[in-house]
Amino acid sequence: GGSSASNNAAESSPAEAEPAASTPAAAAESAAGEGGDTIKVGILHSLSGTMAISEVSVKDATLLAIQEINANGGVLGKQLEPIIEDGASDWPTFAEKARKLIQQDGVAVVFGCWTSASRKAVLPVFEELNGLLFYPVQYEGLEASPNIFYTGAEPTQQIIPGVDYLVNELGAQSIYLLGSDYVFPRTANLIIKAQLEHLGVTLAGEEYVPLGGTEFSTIISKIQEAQPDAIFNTLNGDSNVAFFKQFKDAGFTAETLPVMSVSVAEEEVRGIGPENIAGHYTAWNYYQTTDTPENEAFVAAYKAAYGEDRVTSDPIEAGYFGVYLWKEMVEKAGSVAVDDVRAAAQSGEITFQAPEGLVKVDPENQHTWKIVRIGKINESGLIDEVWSSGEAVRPDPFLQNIEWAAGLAEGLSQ
Amino acid sequence: MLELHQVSVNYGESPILRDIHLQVPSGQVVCLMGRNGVGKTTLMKSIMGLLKLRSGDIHFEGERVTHWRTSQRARAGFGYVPQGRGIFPYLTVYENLLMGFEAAENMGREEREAALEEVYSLFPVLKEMRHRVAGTLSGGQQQQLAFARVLIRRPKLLLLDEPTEGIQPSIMLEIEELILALRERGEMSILLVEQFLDFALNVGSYFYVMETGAIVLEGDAGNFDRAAAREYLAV
Amino acid sequence: MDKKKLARLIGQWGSFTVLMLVLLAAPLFLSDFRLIQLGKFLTFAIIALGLDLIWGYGGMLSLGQGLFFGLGAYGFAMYLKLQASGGKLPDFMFWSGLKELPWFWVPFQSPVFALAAALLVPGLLAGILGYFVFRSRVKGVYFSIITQALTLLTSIWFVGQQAYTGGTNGITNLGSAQIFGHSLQSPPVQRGFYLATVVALAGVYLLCRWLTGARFGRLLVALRDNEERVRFLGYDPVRLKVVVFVLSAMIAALAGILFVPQVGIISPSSMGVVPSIEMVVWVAVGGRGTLLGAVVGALLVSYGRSYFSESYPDIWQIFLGALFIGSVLLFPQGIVGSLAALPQRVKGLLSRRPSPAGGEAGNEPLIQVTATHAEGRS
Amino acid sequence: MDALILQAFNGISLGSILLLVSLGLAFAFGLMNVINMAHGEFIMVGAYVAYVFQLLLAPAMGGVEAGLWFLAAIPAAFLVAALLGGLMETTLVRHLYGRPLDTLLATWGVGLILQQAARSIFGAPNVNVVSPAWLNGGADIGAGFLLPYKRIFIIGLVLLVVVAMYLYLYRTSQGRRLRAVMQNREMASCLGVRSRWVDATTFALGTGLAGVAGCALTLIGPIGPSLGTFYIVDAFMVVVLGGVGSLPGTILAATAIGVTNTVLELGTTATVGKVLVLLAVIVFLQWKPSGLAALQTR
Amino acid sequence: MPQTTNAKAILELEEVTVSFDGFKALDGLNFRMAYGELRFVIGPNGAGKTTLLDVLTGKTRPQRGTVLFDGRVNVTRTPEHELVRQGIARKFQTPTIFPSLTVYENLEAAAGFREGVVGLMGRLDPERQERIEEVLELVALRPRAAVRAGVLAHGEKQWLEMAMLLVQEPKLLLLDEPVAGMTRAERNRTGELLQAIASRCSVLVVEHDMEFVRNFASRVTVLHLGRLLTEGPVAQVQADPRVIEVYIGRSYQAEIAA
Ligand SMILES: Nc1ncnc2c1ncn2[C@@H]1O[C@H](COP(=O)(O)OP(=O)(O)OP(=O)(O)O)[C@@H](O)[C@H]1O
Ligand SMILES: Nc1ncnc2c1ncn2[C@@H]1O[C@H](COP(=O)(O)OP(=O)(O)OP(=O)(O)O)[C@@H](O)[C@H]1O
Ligand SMILES: NC(N)=O
Ligand SMILES: [Mg+2]
Ligand SMILES: [Mg+2]
Repeated sequence: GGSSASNNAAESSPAEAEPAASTPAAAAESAAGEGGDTIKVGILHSLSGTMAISEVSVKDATLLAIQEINANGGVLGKQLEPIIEDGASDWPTFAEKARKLIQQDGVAVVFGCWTSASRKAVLPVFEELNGLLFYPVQYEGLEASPNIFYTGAEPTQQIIPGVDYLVNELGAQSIYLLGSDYVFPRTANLIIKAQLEHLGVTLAGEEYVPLGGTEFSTIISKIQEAQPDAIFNTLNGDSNVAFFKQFKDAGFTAETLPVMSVSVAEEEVRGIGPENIAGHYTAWNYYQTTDTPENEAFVAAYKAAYGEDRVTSDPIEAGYFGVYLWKEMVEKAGSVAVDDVRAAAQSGEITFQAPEGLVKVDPENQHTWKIVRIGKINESGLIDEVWSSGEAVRPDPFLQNIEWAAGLAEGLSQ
Repeated sequence: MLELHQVSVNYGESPILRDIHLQVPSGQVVCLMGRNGVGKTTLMKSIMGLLKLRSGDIHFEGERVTHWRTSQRARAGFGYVPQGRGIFPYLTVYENLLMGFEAAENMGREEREAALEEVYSLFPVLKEMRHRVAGTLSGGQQQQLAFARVLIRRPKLLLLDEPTEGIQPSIMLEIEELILALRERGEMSILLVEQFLDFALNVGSYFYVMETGAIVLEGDAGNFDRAAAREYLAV
Repeated sequence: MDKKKLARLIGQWGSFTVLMLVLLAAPLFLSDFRLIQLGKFLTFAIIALGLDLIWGYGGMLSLGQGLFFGLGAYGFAMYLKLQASGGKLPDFMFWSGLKELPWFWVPFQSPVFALAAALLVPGLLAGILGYFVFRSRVKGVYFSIITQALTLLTSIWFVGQQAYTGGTNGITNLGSAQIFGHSLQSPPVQRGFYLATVVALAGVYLLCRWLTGARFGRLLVALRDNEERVRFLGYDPVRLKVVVFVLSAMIAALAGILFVPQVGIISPSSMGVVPSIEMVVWVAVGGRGTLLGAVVGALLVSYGRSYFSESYPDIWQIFLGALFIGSVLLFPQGIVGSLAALPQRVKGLLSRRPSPAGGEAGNEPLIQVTATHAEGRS
Repeated sequence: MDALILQAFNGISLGSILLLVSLGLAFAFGLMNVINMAHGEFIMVGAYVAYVFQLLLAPAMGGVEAGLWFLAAIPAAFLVAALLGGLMETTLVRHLYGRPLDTLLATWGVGLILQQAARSIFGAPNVNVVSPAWLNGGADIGAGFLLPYKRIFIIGLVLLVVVAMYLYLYRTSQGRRLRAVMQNREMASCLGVRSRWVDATTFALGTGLAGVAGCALTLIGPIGPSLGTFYIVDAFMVVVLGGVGSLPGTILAATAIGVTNTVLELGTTATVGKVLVLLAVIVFLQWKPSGLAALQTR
Repeated sequence: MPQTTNAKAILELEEVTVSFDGFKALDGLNFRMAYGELRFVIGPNGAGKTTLLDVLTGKTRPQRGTVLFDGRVNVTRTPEHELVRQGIARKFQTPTIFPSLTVYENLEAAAGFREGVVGLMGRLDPERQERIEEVLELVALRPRAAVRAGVLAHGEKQWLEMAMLLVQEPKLLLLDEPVAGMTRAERNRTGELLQAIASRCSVLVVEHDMEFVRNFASRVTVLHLGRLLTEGPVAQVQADPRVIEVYIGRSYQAEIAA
């Protein structure tokens, strides 16, 4: 797929012709665009520290896409040369490495970051140096940087439908919010609370656990006292493992108290143990089980590259197709220069037949149009789709088209 | 019993002991004297294996022990009361004493109990305080403990570095008597560092005087030049 | 005679002078990225100097330097953030649901206030904590753990107060702040901060050198050796310790102030437990009690870290770990400490130096794990 | 009432977990003056031992559910971690006695290496250890409250370990020897103790205990390369609050922190609870500057 | 506050009791010492001598009793370092010095004890420097002045510690077994030194060496079980049968008689 933008290089011009924001970036672009027969691309994920458990696989997926592209002739006839840097689960390190990739290595684009905190840390660097970041993970929205393409979901494509599902399909009248103590869960919950109010659903409680926290006995007691109908879970990372193990031990099942998670994908399920989480729900845009020919090929390729026992997941998939989206843009622009690439995206014609289905880059906010899928975790550790939006949902990171969020979005956005 | 040949020891670059020849014949009490800082303690530590020799050899019962580890020497029969006591402050007095049996693998239970009673009678305060944590004892009590702990296993060679320091006169007398008795029985060889000349002359059978890392005077009870010794010991 | 004096002077000041000259000239030959990176490492070197003062000389192992560094950085970042927001509410306050600027943020609109607060708040905190801690004779590891607990507590607290502190994200996106009419990120401003850092490093180094060279410094060492004896010589150890603790805290805060504009972000992860331990590692690698060692250690470890992670992004931690182990085994007194002792050691080796055989090692327990063990029996 | 019992149980349970992760550290730290920054990584090693046992031995031992492999994994985790610890002692720590800070540095390095090694061997993502079927569920105390068997199991395991440790330290000659070496290594060897051997075994015991902790923690927590980092700071807090080198103090401190944390968290939030506990530790150390049960000599 | 019946007492203890977990190291001790006195305290191991010094320096706070120094300082209520500034200096039983500093620096540290942090940034005033030189001479450590104190031999450390106190010119000098580990010649020198010092300040010496005590003491206090057993001139004390029984030992007494 993805032929719509191929070889449409007519309007492209050399990077130097554009009034670039700063000289180093221009130098970088010239290095990347003209120097040699390769194009340098950066990969920036946590390969060490607590976030490595999630991010290493996304790096793998990104590399897979790069290899595929190279095997098929590269981009603009040039091979992609990946430069990998470790953000080490530390936000200032992310910022420094981003700077290094752009200024020192002169990469044309960076694929990377997982946590919103790391994205917020690198954002000013990308804007200052006019770099380009492809961000592959769902997040809390309220952001649209001209230097970032968001290939994961924003709230209307994941969180809001997730809450809707709990209320409409499972009939939850009282919902407990549980999250890690950082920006994504806190902001997501602000949105959810407005939504609950709109839906007339009771907020049974709201709890945050320090990132990496592994002790849930007291919180589970509190949940027990609150007696909610469902839990909306924005925990991230290792805490999920501890929570689901201890949740089950306290006697809860998916039947008595379902949990909707937005940061638990196939890989996390394996760490938690399917026996501990089967029956609970997730909201994503992609599952390994998603039934498309592209996905079949992708899963096969991923397993062939990294081992039969590996699983794919939404962020892995987003990390994968992000490279292809960029390729589409570059080929449409006929240049890897950031401004050209952005201009290509603004054409509104950038699409790619991704494993999750056709994704399209929104020309206004540089997020992707995505199908929303609610899934139910099964005994084998995979996730079965139980509900789907059917067609791709238009990204709306500032919740502008959602009535009940009007006051909220005003306050939240600038 | 114990022989040192041309033993030299350095601390860092500074030589502390130079070409020491010294013998402790079986069953004898040999006294080592010398002013502060001449290297007596250093010599004791070297014999015990706590310091490596720069050169020279140490023989014990005819065997070359120069490269033996400290614990090996202890097991071979070396017993050491260091200057500054070296008790285990958080063990009880009783446990400290039991540590004395470490090197005495072949002592039977009864034998051990008898030995315990023996030191208790020598140092009654230890019996009284046997359940106290040793670090809370007074200075002299700790010194008694260190002494008792070594005696208890009846070492073949006893190295005493100023064992009477801080001990009350009456107990010093008992220690003196004990050393004399041991000498009488001839079953233990003793190398004693002692500042009390009278005490040393009383119990010793052979004498060495050190001066800045070297032996400068020696002799047995008969031919030892006491006047010269006093000279060396004066500042 | 004169020659000797000159040689001594070179020995004492030579490496420092050379280092300073190289650092001042760095903008001429380093790329923009490397220069900013070096600037960051130099702020680390400043922290290391303060830590060396309190730990290498005074024997108090503070695991709270990250906290003081962080507070300094936050203080200045608050000013920059307000600047960058151009009169509007800072972005993170918006998305945390705040409607107006919290009262304690208001005075940070003034750069003078912000700088003063960034220096004084950490100093004050160290003073209060130090007073109580030292007064109740908390020592050794207990001191280390208390400072660590305070660090942990503050970083958790900062994460939890997202509306006021930016939460885990910290304070970032300072790009549009203006310094003397130039954008924060413009090369002249960045260069200015770099040079300011070099100057600050030199200043702190000279200050520490002066302090440790004076009798005050020797009293610090005396405190490390035997605090009881110091007390029974008629000094009030509490006062002496508080003074160095406050000083080292303010040095760390100064480093924080210089860190923020160059790196462009401060977050709780930079002021937590792990960075505080890494600060100790810098000093240990370079050599405790040798001020130059602190600087060298901070630079070397930071460069090692950066080099390894650039060269082997997947497994660089193995190399970094090996670096620590290697430096401990090869340079028991730290790199600078061991190099300084090298001539002597070579001489010693030539004369077949014996070494103490037993486990009894140096008589300076840096952490007096059981303070009572070491204590003299009165 | 039931809620109260549950909360008390939660406190004790958290205390037992804290105790489990800090016992090994207390060993190395309190007895040997060695600050083992790699302690958390030895916990991780224990957890991965359980994982490997599940992968390789569970089929042969009546299947994953039967959990026999898990019972076997506990001593195995002890042995593996102890062996690794012994190796580390003889090759590295040995050269650093009396230089506690250097041990900090070196063991910090070892920790980094172990973490990365785990990532390279087992992959970066978390792995799962399925708990034995007989540890699922819990004792019903009415009103829908359950005391999870896994937590009861951990409490029992901790009790067992503590008793064993006590007996070893205070009732065997090996234990006395160990304490003697730690208090005065030179003198102990003068009395004939082979202090090298004692050092190696002591250190190995400490890391072995960390291994046991890791194995037990697979029941309730994540298993990944950075597992150790979650527990290390808490473990230090416990050891120091208890008074370095004091077994009863460590027990008391772990329980106190566990119960306090649970109570405070119930009234506030997890974050505030944690902050308050840390504050309490700081204030407490003001009052008792050498921990809860500091050893007294003069 | 105890009534100061004798204005000339530099030290006055009344009913001082110190107990450790019920064990009474000092048990209602009454003790007085006059200005300019060179007082010896003897007694069996564990009698409470070191504990007495601990009380006088504020290291141990008694459960009961009052301690008055110089007719005005309430010792039990004064911080340790303040007591030193008031003029009580103490030598510990095991030599306590700063091993990382040189001998000279040790003395310098001792000499600056009245200065604040700011003062410590400057040089030591010449007067005190002179005093250090004087004391170095006195204790014969002059050739060792630049040596790291950690490498000194035991006896040298003893001397160094004493020197550190001397540069402080205290009013009351407390010495715990100062001649332990010294040769007789050195003991005599120390004794003479003490007598010389006693002209300028009061000295309280704890010692076990009876020969040393006989040679240099005039008035001797004997402690036993934390109480005052007897007090008086040397000859009288060492003839006291109780002292012989608990402390000196019979045969020794016989030896002396012979
Ligand atoms: N650790 C050390 N490093 C360097 N030199 C040392 C060390 N220990 C002792 N010395 C030096 O070695 C010399 C001999 O010391 P040693 O302790 O053996 O003397 P000594 O004869 O036992 O004296 P004393 O009668 O005072 O106990 C002294 O000059 C001392 O300065
Ligand atoms: N912290 C403590 N805990 C328990 N007992 C103690 C403590 N400190 C001292 N003691 C006891 O108090 C008694 C008096 O001790 P002190 O050190 O004052 O004796 P001393 O007269 O100095 O003896 P020595 O002549 O042996 O130095 C001793 O029996 C000692 O064991
Ligand atoms: N965007 C997230 N999951 O932090
Ligand atoms: Mg000696
Ligand atoms: Mg005493």
